[in-house]
Parts: sequence; C-alpha cells; structure tokens
Amino acid sequence: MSISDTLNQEQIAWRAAQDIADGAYVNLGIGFPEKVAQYTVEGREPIFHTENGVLGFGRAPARGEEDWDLINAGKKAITLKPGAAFFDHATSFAMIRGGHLDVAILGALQVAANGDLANWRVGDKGVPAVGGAMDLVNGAKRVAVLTDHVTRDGQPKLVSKCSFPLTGVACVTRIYTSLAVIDVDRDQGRFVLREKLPTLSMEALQAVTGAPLFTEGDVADLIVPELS
Amino acid sequence: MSISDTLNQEQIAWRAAQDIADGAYVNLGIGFPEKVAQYTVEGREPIFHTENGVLGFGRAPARGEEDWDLINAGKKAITLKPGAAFFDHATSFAMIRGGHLDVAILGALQVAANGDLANWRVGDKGVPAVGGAMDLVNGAKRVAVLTDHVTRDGQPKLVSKCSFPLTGVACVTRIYTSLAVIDVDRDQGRFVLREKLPTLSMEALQAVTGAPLFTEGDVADLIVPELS
Amino acid sequence: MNKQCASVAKAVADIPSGATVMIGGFGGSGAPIELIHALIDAGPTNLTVINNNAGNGHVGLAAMIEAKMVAKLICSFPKSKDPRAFTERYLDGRIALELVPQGTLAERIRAGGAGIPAFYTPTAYGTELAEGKAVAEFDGKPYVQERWLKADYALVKAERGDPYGNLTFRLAARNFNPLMCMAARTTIVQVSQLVPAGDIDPEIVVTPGIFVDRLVEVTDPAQEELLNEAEARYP
Amino acid sequence: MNKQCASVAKAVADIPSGATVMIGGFGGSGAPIELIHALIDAGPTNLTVINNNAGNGHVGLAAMIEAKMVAKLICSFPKSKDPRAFTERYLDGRIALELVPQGTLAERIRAGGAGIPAFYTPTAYGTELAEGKAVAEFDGKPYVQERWLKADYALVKAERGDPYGNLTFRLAARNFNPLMCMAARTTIVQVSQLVPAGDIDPEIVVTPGIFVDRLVEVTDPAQEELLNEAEARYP
Repeated sequence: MSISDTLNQEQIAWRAAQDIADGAYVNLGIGFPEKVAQYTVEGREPIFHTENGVLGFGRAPARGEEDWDLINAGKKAITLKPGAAFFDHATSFAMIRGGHLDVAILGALQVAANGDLANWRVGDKGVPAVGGAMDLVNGAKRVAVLTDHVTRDGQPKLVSKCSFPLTGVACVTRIYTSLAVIDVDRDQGRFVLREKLPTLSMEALQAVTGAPLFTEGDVADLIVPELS
Repeated sequence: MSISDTLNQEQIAWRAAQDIADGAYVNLGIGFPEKVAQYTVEGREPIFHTENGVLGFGRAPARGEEDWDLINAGKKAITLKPGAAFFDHATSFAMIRGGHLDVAILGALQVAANGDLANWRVGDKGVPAVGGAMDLVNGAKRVAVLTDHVTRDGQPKLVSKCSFPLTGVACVTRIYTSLAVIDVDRDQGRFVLREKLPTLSMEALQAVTGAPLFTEGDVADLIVPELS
Repeated sequence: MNKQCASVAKAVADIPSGATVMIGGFGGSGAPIELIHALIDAGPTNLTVINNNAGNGHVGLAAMIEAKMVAKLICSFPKSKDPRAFTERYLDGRIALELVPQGTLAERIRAGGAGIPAFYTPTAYGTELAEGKAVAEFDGKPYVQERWLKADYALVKAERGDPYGNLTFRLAARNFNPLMCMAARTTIVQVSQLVPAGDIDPEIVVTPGIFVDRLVEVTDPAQEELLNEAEARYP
Repeated sequence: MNKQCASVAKAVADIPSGATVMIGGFGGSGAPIELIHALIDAGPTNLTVINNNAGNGHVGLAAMIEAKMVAKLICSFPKSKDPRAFTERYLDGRIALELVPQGTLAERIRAGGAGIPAFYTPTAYGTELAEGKAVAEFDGKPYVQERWLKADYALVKAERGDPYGNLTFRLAARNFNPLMCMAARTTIVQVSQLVPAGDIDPEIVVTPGIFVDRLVEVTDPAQEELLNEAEARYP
C-alpha cells in the first residue's frame, strides 16, 4: 500500500524540535537530524553539542568565512554562540556516556519494538564507519530517531527485530516518523503510538509498521505546519 | 650493635639528588623527601610535580606572602616557576599512573628485598591515611626511598619481608639510607649494594640489614659533603 | 538559560538527609566554605561525604562533622593540622570511613562522570586497600578493579562562572572540583566572580556548563587556612 | 630544558618501520599536516596508525596511505569527502582496519595515557563491534571491557607551545590531540607559535609539558580542507 499524505523531513524535524526543552543539551546526528536546530521553538534555547569537542555552537558561517578549525562532527564549518566551550574528545564523550546530554537525535535504518536501533551499516560490504553513534545511543538521557515511516520501496522501518547490524540495544526512546510519533516502551518491548496524521487510520498505520502499535489513552493528531 | 658514623637526612637527600637528571619529572613525598629539592645539582633543572595538580613549582614563598590556593600535597604554600601548569586531580594521577613521572621519592617504614614497600601505616590502630603513596609507587618509572638504615631502636628497615601493611608490591627500585645506596633487583628479589660509607665494613652493614646484600662488581664509597 | 541562584542558602536548600555529597577541594585549597556553611545551616543529617580529606579545625567539613551531619566519609587522607573533629568520631565509631588511594579516588569520580562503571588500576594491588576487590591480569601484570563514584550533589568552588555554568578555577584550587562537577546529579558551584556569557574565552573554559546545575556568586570567599589561623568556629 | 627541534624532518627522523603512530585531528581540524608530510619524506613502512578518520583527498593521512606506509588503521570513521586512498586499499585487502566507536577510541587513548589497562563501557554492547570482548554486569546493566591504546609515537598539532612542552590548542582543533600526547612513548608536536617559558598562563595550559617530548614550530600551518579545495597532492 502507499500513503500519499506524509510529512517531509522538514516537518519531521519541526515536530522533534517541539519536544526540546529550554536549556536542553542536544546532540544532532549528521544530515537529516541537523535540521532540528532550524526549528527551535521561540523562547527556548537548547545548547548544541558536537562530538569533536564543542558545546554551544550556532549556525554555519557565511560562505568564504569558514574557519576549518571550527567544525562540527559532520566536518561542516560552524560558528559559536556566547557561552560556548571547547574540550577534548575524552571529555566530549564523558558528556555523552556519562548521561549529561538530554537528548540525542539520530537517523535510523530500522528501529525494533524493544528500542534496538540499526543505523550504521546495511550489510557487510563496503567500508564500515561508526563514528560516535554507538556512544550516543548508550549515553543520552533520551534517544530520539527521525525517519521516514517506511523505506523507499515501502518496507517497514519500525520492526519487531532489526535485520541490519545493531547500533545499540534497547536504546531508542521516541521515534518521529513521516506518519506518527511513537514511544518505545522498553520495559515491555513494544511501540506505543502517541500521535498520528489525522487523515490516517490506525489500520493503515499498522499496515506499514512491522510490529504491533499499542496505545495508552488517546492518540493525538500529529499536526505540523507547511514546511519545505 | 650501633654505628656511630651515619649520614643525616640532609646528606641522604643530597645523595638522592645526584641521581636526578636534567629535565626529570620528579615527585617528592611529604617531609624528609622534600629536602631533595634543596640539593638539585648545579646546571640541572628537574621539574617538580605535586599530586594536587601543579607541575613546575619552586620554593616556598616568604612568610606572609602565602596564597593558600597555591599549595603542594603537604598543604604547604609554594611558588611557581616559568613554564608551570595547573591541572585537575584526574590528570595529575594520569601523570603518575601512566608512567610519565621519572622518579618518585618517598620515605619508608620497611623495604623488602623484592621491592615491597611499607610506608603508610604502622598497625591497625588510629586513623589510617594513604594519600597518593599507593599511586606513586605503582606509577613512577623509578621509585626511590630515603630512610635511616635502621629504626630508632636499631631494628633493620631493609628486610626480607615487610611486617607492616604494604604500600606497594615489588615497587622500590633504589634505597638511599644513612649508610648505603642499595638497588632492588626485582627480577631476583634481592638487594644489590652499590655504595656504602667507606668507614663501614661489609659485615657491619650486613649485620644491620634484614636481608642479604648482594654485590655486582665493585661497591663504591658513599661520599657526601658535610651538611646539616 | 541562567543557572544562577540568589544565595548559598537557596542553592543547597533541597539537599536531603541521607544524600551523598561530593565536596571539592584539597585541604582548604578549593574548598567551598560558604556552600558548606550554608549546608550546616540547612542541617541535613546522615550524609555520605566524598572529599580528599576529613576537615581541619572547626570550619568547613570539620564543622559539618561536628554538627553530626556526616555518617560516612570517603576520602584518601583524613589527617590535617587539626583533625580532631573527624578523629574523635572515627575512633569511637560514630563515623564510618572508606579510605581510597588519592589517584583511585580521583579516577573513580571521573569514571562516575564519564559513564565508566569500572576500571582497572595497578594502585593498591597486594595491599589491604584492595582486599575483597576483583583482580585481573593484563599483559602479565595484576590490576585491581575499581568502581565509579557518583553523588547526589556536588559542592564546588570555582573562580569565574558564566550563566551557562562554564567555569575556570584559581591556581591549584582546581584539584577535585572539575571532576566532582561531572559526577553528581546536581552540581552546585560557588564562583568568586559571575560574568556574562561570552566573557570566558571558550578555549580556557575548564568545566563546560553541561556539568553544572546551579551557580551562586560568593565574592571574596573565605580560605580555610586563614579561618583556622584565626581559630574560627562555625556556626 | 628545551624540547624544541630544528625542523619537522628532524622531529620525525627516528620513527621506524613497524611503529604504532597516533595522529591527532578530527578530519582536517587539528591534523598535523606538516609532521605527516615530513614522515612521508622519511618513509617508514608497515605502520599502524591511530586516527579518528582515514584521510581525505591526497594530502596528510591519505597521502601516507597512498605512499604505502600504513599496514593497519585504527579509527572510528574511515569516510570523508574523498576517501579513495583508504577505500581502495581496504577493499582489496592491502590495509587492515580496526573500527572503534569514537568515544571508545578516545577513552582507550586516554586510558593508555593514564595507566588504566582496561575499563568498561556501555558503548557497542550487543553489536558486532563488541564481538569477542569480555562483558560484565554492573548494577544490573551489561558493559563491554575495552583495553587501553598506546603508541610508540604521537604526531600532534597545537597552537602555542613553550620550551617545556606546555600546549594550548586552537578552537575545535583540540579534539584527540591532548589525549594522544598522553598515550605515546614519544610525543612530537607542531606548534603554530613557540613562546618563551612563562608566556602561557599556567591556568590555561591544556596539555602540561610532561606529556610532550619534542616541539617544532610550524608557523601558518596548512589546513587539509583548503589543500583539498586546491586539489593538492603530496608529495
């Protein structure tokens, strides 16, 4: 089946940004998750952390004004906000592993109902590269995933068991997809649906989800602005 | 038996100072070992480390000019030399445990022929206090001991096996006593005599030593200046 | 965001009886005297305190002990010029002591802050301070397994701080303070100077603000050494 | 004492074939390009290199790989804009790879410098990167045992250095550099500015000189990113 009315990446990022509290310490994965920073809620000031030793960075500099000693984990040039700090890699990952980050937001290949995450490797071909993903998923207080609800060819990315190599075991706490917001109940190893697109039936959502969706009380409408 | 011609603490400290190379990183224990700094050999510049996070400190300040944020491990006020650095306690003991210190010089209650050291506690009475001694003896490249050769009541402090609680196992590399300079051959678990007071016979020295003294080649005369 | 508290009293007001509290400093250097005295005023009891020492004289940690607030002390060197507050209570069994080699104490606190539940160290191998601890061999050498140390609260003294909690420390008053900032659920810092965000060069920040929860400015803070010279007593 | 070397060539001249060499930097930020190029000129082979990445383009670490000097790479992220130097050799089996999660890599290097032979981390538990490693439970949670990493040499880039080897770093070019200073038997540092002893405030020293063996001044050092924009190639 296909679902025509889905959120785009901007809208998924916007929805994730709504859950970031003022003053939260946040690490955004390379690529899609970086978009979350653009949708910071008015009046809130999250503090962004990057693995290579910067806390409190801001937007990218203007083209031609890059300083290549001032980059983020994606090796893109950044700028600093007042109150920023530099530190070495051991301290940077002490922040991650030690539970000091409030939320890490990552992309996913697959998320299982118990919170297992696969997002670093498709198979055993090519050059493997892991970066800081395995540290982030085992360290941050909340581990949120941004993802299309299904793969390009329509297969579920929310599954009962990951078939790709794992990044972490029972680590994901919330999933923001193109169709829904789903919590992981790690105690019981199950997905709990919190919000879904109002035009989408429960049955249609379940049909594109690879593990049962449970509910606890009401399921709210997932409503986001037009963004592109 | 009693031996009348012995080195005083100043002279023992002087002798230990002769073995400190230019540029060596050195930690001196509280009390007696601190005297070694006074006898630094002309033209050499050892760099002194203290557990509480200072490298490159110098003499005590004049009375009344103390800054009580600038102290050594003995909680005495110190001054800085050019090229000094401050760091936290974890980094300070990374220097120690990680093998970056060239020599630690400590006092001793007893040293055994295999290099076991007892210097932190006499028995199980009173308040125990260990400080950084157990880290130093397991970390520095050389662990030297300064000590009278015998206790106040004439008992050997160099023994075949320590009777006091250990500070470290097979850790001491050289002992500077009031009568001799003795290396610890940790591979074979034996004392090797390097220098002795010229007026002292081998037999007399052995008689006040609690384990056999071996020799390898010549035993040099232990000659030190008059100091008090 | 602003982590500033209006007073030392407010900064420590919620520390409950039974809490584990790390207190920075090495002897008097870096000891957060004003925060400690505020905690004495607040009066929680049955505390486990982690500090390198056990107090000196009748101020700071020694005064806390005299106020019967401390059930257990974890430290490396419970001796000082005037250690009577601790010594008397320890010898008659009113206060428990966990003695830890100084480098192991520092590393255990860092491990608590860094999410490392256990590590191996050569320190204390073969001594009574390793009794009951797991031992393992690596590359033919024996090492002792040590566990992380964490706390409910840390009381810390720093020199400059900004509203984000970024800190610098003065001279050797740094010592255990940056480590304890990392290892407590709630880190409370007295700074001698609170400065606007951006005033501390990001390259010279010693403790990044993520490790700090509350800041209170205490200008011209007391030095334990000088209080003791003056034979001060708290309260 | 003066740890200064006259040239980058002299600073790296004794690094032999078969050595393990840590190289600082995260991508191009903090990469000691001039020291790496001097090492390419010296030409030792069969090296094990520890770096976060695996080179980019045809300069720095990528050029070392192209010069057939690297037998094994220990890194967390062997990808970049232009990773061909590594990728081609890895895929046809001419270079070995030990892939390590980034935080575990940093902590293993720190452990090597701090005399901690092994530690436990939650990172990689239950994944293929923990296969064959000891697992232990602490407080009911499983952790993976990881070993220290040490090296024969470290090549490091710093901003300011004094004759004692005290260092500061520029912006985010700090990254792995201070850790690698601690973990190598011989640490070789290129500094953009060599200053007299006393010029670096002891409170802002990032790497104390005890961790540094050799210093060489390289004013106006190259940036890998800009070399690659210019399609540079070494030699």
